[in-house]
Amino acid sequence: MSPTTQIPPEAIQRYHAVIEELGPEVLKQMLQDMHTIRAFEERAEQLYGLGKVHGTMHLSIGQEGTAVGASNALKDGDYLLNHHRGHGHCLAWGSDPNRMMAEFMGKETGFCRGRGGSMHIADVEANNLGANGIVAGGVPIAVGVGLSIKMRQTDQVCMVIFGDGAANEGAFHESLNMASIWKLPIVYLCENNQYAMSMPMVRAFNIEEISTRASSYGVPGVTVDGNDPLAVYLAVHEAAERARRGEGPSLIESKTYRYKGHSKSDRQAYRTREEVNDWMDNRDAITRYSALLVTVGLLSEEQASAMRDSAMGIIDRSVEFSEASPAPDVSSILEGVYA
Amino acid sequence: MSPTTQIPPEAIQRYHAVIEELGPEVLKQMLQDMHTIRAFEERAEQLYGLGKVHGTMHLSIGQEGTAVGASNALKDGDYLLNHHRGHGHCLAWGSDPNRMMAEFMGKETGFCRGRGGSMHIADVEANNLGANGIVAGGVPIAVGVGLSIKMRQTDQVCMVIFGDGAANEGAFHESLNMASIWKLPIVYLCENNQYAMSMPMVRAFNIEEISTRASSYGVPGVTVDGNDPLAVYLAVHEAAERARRGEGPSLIESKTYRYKGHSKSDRQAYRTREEVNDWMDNRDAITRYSALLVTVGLLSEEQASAMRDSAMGIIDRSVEFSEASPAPDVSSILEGVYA
Amino acid sequence: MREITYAEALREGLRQSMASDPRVFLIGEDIGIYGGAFGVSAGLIQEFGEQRIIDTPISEAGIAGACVGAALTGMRPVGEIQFMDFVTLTMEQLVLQAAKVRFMFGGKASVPMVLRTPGGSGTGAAAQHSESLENWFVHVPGLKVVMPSNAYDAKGLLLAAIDDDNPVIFIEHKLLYKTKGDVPEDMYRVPLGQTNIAREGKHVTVVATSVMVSRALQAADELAKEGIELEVVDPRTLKPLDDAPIIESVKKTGRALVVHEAVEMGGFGGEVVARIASSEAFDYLEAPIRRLAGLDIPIPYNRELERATVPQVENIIAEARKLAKNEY
Amino acid sequence: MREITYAEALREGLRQSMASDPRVFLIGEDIGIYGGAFGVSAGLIQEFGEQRIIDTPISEAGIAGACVGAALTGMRPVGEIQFMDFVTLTMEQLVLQAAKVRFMFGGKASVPMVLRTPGGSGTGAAAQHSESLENWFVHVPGLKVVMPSNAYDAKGLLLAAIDDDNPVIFIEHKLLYKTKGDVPEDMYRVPLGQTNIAREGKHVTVVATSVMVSRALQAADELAKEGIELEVVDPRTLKPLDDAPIIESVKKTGRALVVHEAVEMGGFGGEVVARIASSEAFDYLEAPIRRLAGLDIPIPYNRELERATVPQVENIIAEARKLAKNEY
Ligand SMILES: Cc1ncc(C[n+]2csc(CCOP(=O)(O)OP(=O)(O)O)c2C)c(N)n1
Ligand SMILES: Cc1ncc(C[n+]2csc(CCOP(=O)(O)OP(=O)(O)O)c2C)c(N)n1
Ligand SMILES: [Mg+2]
Ligand SMILES: [Mg+2]
Repeated sequence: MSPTTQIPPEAIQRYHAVIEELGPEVLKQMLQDMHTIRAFEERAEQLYGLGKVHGTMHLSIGQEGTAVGASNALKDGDYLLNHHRGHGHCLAWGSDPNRMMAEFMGKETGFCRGRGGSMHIADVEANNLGANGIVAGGVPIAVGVGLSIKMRQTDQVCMVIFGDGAANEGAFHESLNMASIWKLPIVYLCENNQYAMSMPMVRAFNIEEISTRASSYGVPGVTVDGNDPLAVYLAVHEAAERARRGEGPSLIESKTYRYKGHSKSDRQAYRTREEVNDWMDNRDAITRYSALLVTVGLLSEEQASAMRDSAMGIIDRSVEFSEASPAPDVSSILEGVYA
Repeated sequence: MSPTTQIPPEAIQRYHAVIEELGPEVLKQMLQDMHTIRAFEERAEQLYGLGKVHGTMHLSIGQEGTAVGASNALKDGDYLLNHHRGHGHCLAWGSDPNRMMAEFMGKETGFCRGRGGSMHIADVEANNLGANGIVAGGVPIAVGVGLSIKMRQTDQVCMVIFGDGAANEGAFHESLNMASIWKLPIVYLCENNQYAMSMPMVRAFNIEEISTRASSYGVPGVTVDGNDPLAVYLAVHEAAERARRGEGPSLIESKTYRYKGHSKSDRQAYRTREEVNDWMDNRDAITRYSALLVTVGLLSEEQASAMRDSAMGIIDRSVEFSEASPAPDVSSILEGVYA
Repeated sequence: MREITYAEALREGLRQSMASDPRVFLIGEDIGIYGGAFGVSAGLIQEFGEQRIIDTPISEAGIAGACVGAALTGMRPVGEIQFMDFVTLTMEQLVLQAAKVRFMFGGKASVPMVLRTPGGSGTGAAAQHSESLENWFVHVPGLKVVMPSNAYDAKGLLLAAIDDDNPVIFIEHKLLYKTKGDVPEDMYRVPLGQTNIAREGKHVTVVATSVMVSRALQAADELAKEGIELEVVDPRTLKPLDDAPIIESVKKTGRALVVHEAVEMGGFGGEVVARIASSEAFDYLEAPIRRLAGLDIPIPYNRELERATVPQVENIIAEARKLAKNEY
Repeated sequence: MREITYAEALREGLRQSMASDPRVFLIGEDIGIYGGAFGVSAGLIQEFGEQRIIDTPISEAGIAGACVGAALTGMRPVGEIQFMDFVTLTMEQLVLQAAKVRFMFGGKASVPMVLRTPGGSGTGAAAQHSESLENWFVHVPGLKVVMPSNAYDAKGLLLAAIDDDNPVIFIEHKLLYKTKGDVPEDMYRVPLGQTNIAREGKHVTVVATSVMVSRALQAADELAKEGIELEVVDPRTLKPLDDAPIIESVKKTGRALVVHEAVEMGGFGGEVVARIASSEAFDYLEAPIRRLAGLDIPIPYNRELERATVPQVENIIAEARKLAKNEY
């Protein structure tokens, strides 16, 4: 499907207000960021294949719309807690691709000095409190961030991103309940990509929509099209403003899909090629959003495709930066355990 | 309020069917059991005061209706998992008061040879898998019991009883979700006595009724008057039959009230004397149920009050039995750790 | 000097640090109007209000997570887990998050939190309310572990723990809450990582923790009558462990007995024995290094069984005497 | 004899016990069609179906609880926790329920369950996917703890663990899954609680667990060239610990080195050292008892740092040589 995809007029209607609100620069930057995320992930996979990185990685190709829509709905000073499939969230948050790639490649110049790797990238200066290798590991931490915001009386908000699988951990329940009784400024964003590793969401839940769980805590719950960055933006923005007004947390379910395997070694026997293709061909976030911007005349076909190239450029430079960076010195191994 | 309390005719109407179903003997035995539970608890408190038992204890005085209504809704062979405030559940299950009292007094003749005490009374032969000192500790265990029943293809049901406070533990969430997706034969009975130690239910939840949480798992959820043994019976019976039909778990919230402090040492600063008196004077389960049986002519005033005496007798004998029982021999201390 | 109880000393430490630092707050179950299961925070909610004395639902993992998140964002939370047994519900947050975040992030974040919890048996609370799990935490890089054995140390170590920029597991003992000791009124600190020689002696070094320190001191009084002088050593902080004074002591006495309430197998005693056995003190040993600790069974309910499960004064006397008399 | 991998040996053990005992079933995350994160259960769902190979939601406490409840009611569950780090989410069910239920109920119930989980570093999975927490479980009465170091033991110990009427924590190692060994096709057992002398030698006793056994054997090959003979001792079962062969060995060699991957402080090595130091072997010691184990830091992501965090063959060689040459 090409960027000339037809966008139904009512869609354009529906987005009129938000298009006005965000303005051309931001709207275009969002598309650029989606391209950058995809380029980062594709390169990460390639580097892994070349044996230039070890360990594992969780690619978010196909989920770029959620990352970009959500991040743009927040303000400087807000907090982010995310999860193992977090490269996209971090890039959308505005973190330096060079230091991200360097971390992925285990270099001293990486965000975590090469100690954390793909699953633990954090940009603490930017209030990105990090990805997490533990499913739902960041979810109870959000309670503390919310309490801290409340006690410090700032107007910050904490967005915690987790997967569909995480919504079945006990931590999800305890965290949402605590946030609900104390009206904490937290946006719970459940990135439902249909699978938890090999477990289909439909088998792991006896309900249709994860957002219905909001009713257990008396908080708003909505489900949005996670491959539509503007739909995600609107939902997160509303939840964030609600949180800033002191009205408490919200649960947002963002329905999307992961194109690649769960991690490095996944034969994907649990799903069909057709299912994957259907999402790639008919609901790809980048293709659709790009088409929207073209249709509303914010972007020419040429500019649209140029974005892909500049994304590649950004990633090329990040790899050069990383390869030129030193590995951590083994003599520094004991550093950074205690403050 | 005396046993001559007026029972509104519509109530009698409402219960016509169940009164027929259970028949006079069972209906009367239920009242007797409620008296026995209360007598057991009052004596337990007394013995504690006399320094004849150490440790702690959690009294269920005021909650007898739930224990008796629930147990009578199940069949021989069904399983029970309960919690720290469990004396009543165990007696209602039909376990020997002598061996319960002996356990409470730490004697070798107790259900657990004096090793468990008040918080760990179990009657394994009767499929009572025990009280639990950990809030929500038994809730995930129910999943395994349910799976085991399913794999062994019996028509058993597992009833797990826990408090309002337990419904905020992560284990509650994981257990209900697993039971819901596998349609396990489990009755989740939340005995909501309004407080978790000093935490009022209204402050620990941002919802009115705990039973609404059933919707997070796509299972039936109901709230019943926990001081009405017949209402509890009806709800548990329906849930149990549903479970036997292979239709999965249910969540029942039984609203009741604990008259005594949380445990031995509780100044009860978190609630008013008026609140306690209101429940004792106007909603006492024994008084109301006793009045119902008198009103429907199943019991004379005399028989009603005689039950209290025979309950005392049962408990007197259990104390005699326990005091005459030997304490565990210290030389046997290493027994029973490994099978 | 003024005598107050261990619980009062803790309360005074909490009150003083909250009064002097707005970043400090308490969070846990029944710590407000109830005052905490053992009364440690009694009265503090009246003084500091619900915003800083936070009663939680029964959600231990949530409490731990709340501490981690608040600590990461500029606060200094003091969490309470009502009984040490319930830390089993917080291990993911404490061990995989609190302890590792700083290292995983390349040293760019810190988690200045204290988690208070009462351990130990002796109250008839049976197997699920009587555990001593300190060695689990000693095994975790990134955590510090403190176990005060008296009222003075309780206040001083608590204030030092709250000052510390790392996650500190602060383990109190149920049987010590009501014990009294001299406690200064000022905000003094007992630095973390300093072993204390609780009593000097020349025949046997007894390394003891928490409630076992007082039992070891009683044993020392008794044995002194027989002319056997015990040197009682209290690490106070288990991690980091200041082992130099322990090794020095063993070099002096040539005999070592390690005493704790926790189950012997896999316990902290093994660490102490290993530190001694691999140190220069090895050459001074005149007898095998002995451990005296909890039996390898859950804590029984029955009073006599419970007492027989963990070391008592008479057991320490017997063991130390055998060591002193070369009966090993 | 037939050579198969450690993972294949485990799979064969699982298949044979499921085929021969309808009470046995598997429960865990992604163990069905996915075959388990490390492929151990690959193909079993085709053979035994969804009723006996149960894929769960991501609910580790629920998995542990499911095992406890099923074991209490006549089944013999084999649970899998995808990475050992995640046992932090199951400690309440394993430690307060599975381990204690029998004792708390006066010996009237039993919990015949096995919990399989892969521990260890070396795969670049960083701090939250590389832990070695075995000593936590060694410290818990009521549990048994098994750590097979080779394919033969993996199958034999697994079958013995499934036969056992107690909760058994069965700790595999990620780096061993692909290692091969001779494995009989029949349903043989390696009894729990039997230490194995992996190699005889007269100069230094090296007690090693899991992946460290093979590293110790490699070190022994190297040192043999220098005329230093290591006796490599593999406990196989950490709890209950068969310490007699360890003590006998040290009486023979007079020198002991304990090697494990887990963090040294608070680790299993302390237990082994303490058993030796308090035994009759004490009088035969010609050198301090040494431990060689993981650094007191979380496992780093970077490959070189990760490698430097835990003992490697060259480290074992260096330590053993120093011991043999009385350089301690
Ligand atoms: C507590 C815990 N359990 C299991 C795992 C292994 N694991 C890593 S990601 C994953 C699937 C997570 O699914 P989901 O939450 O939907 O996120 P997604 O991977 O789909 O983005 C699993 C099982 C883990 N890291 N932590
Ligand atoms: C995991 C855990 N947390 C805390 C406690 C301490 N505790 C015992 S009972 C209790 C209150 C339980 O409230 P609820 O579940 O409503 O039962 P109730 O006591 O009201 O019958 C608490 C906090 C515990 N035993 N276990
Ligand atoms: Mg998912
Ligand atoms: Mg309650």
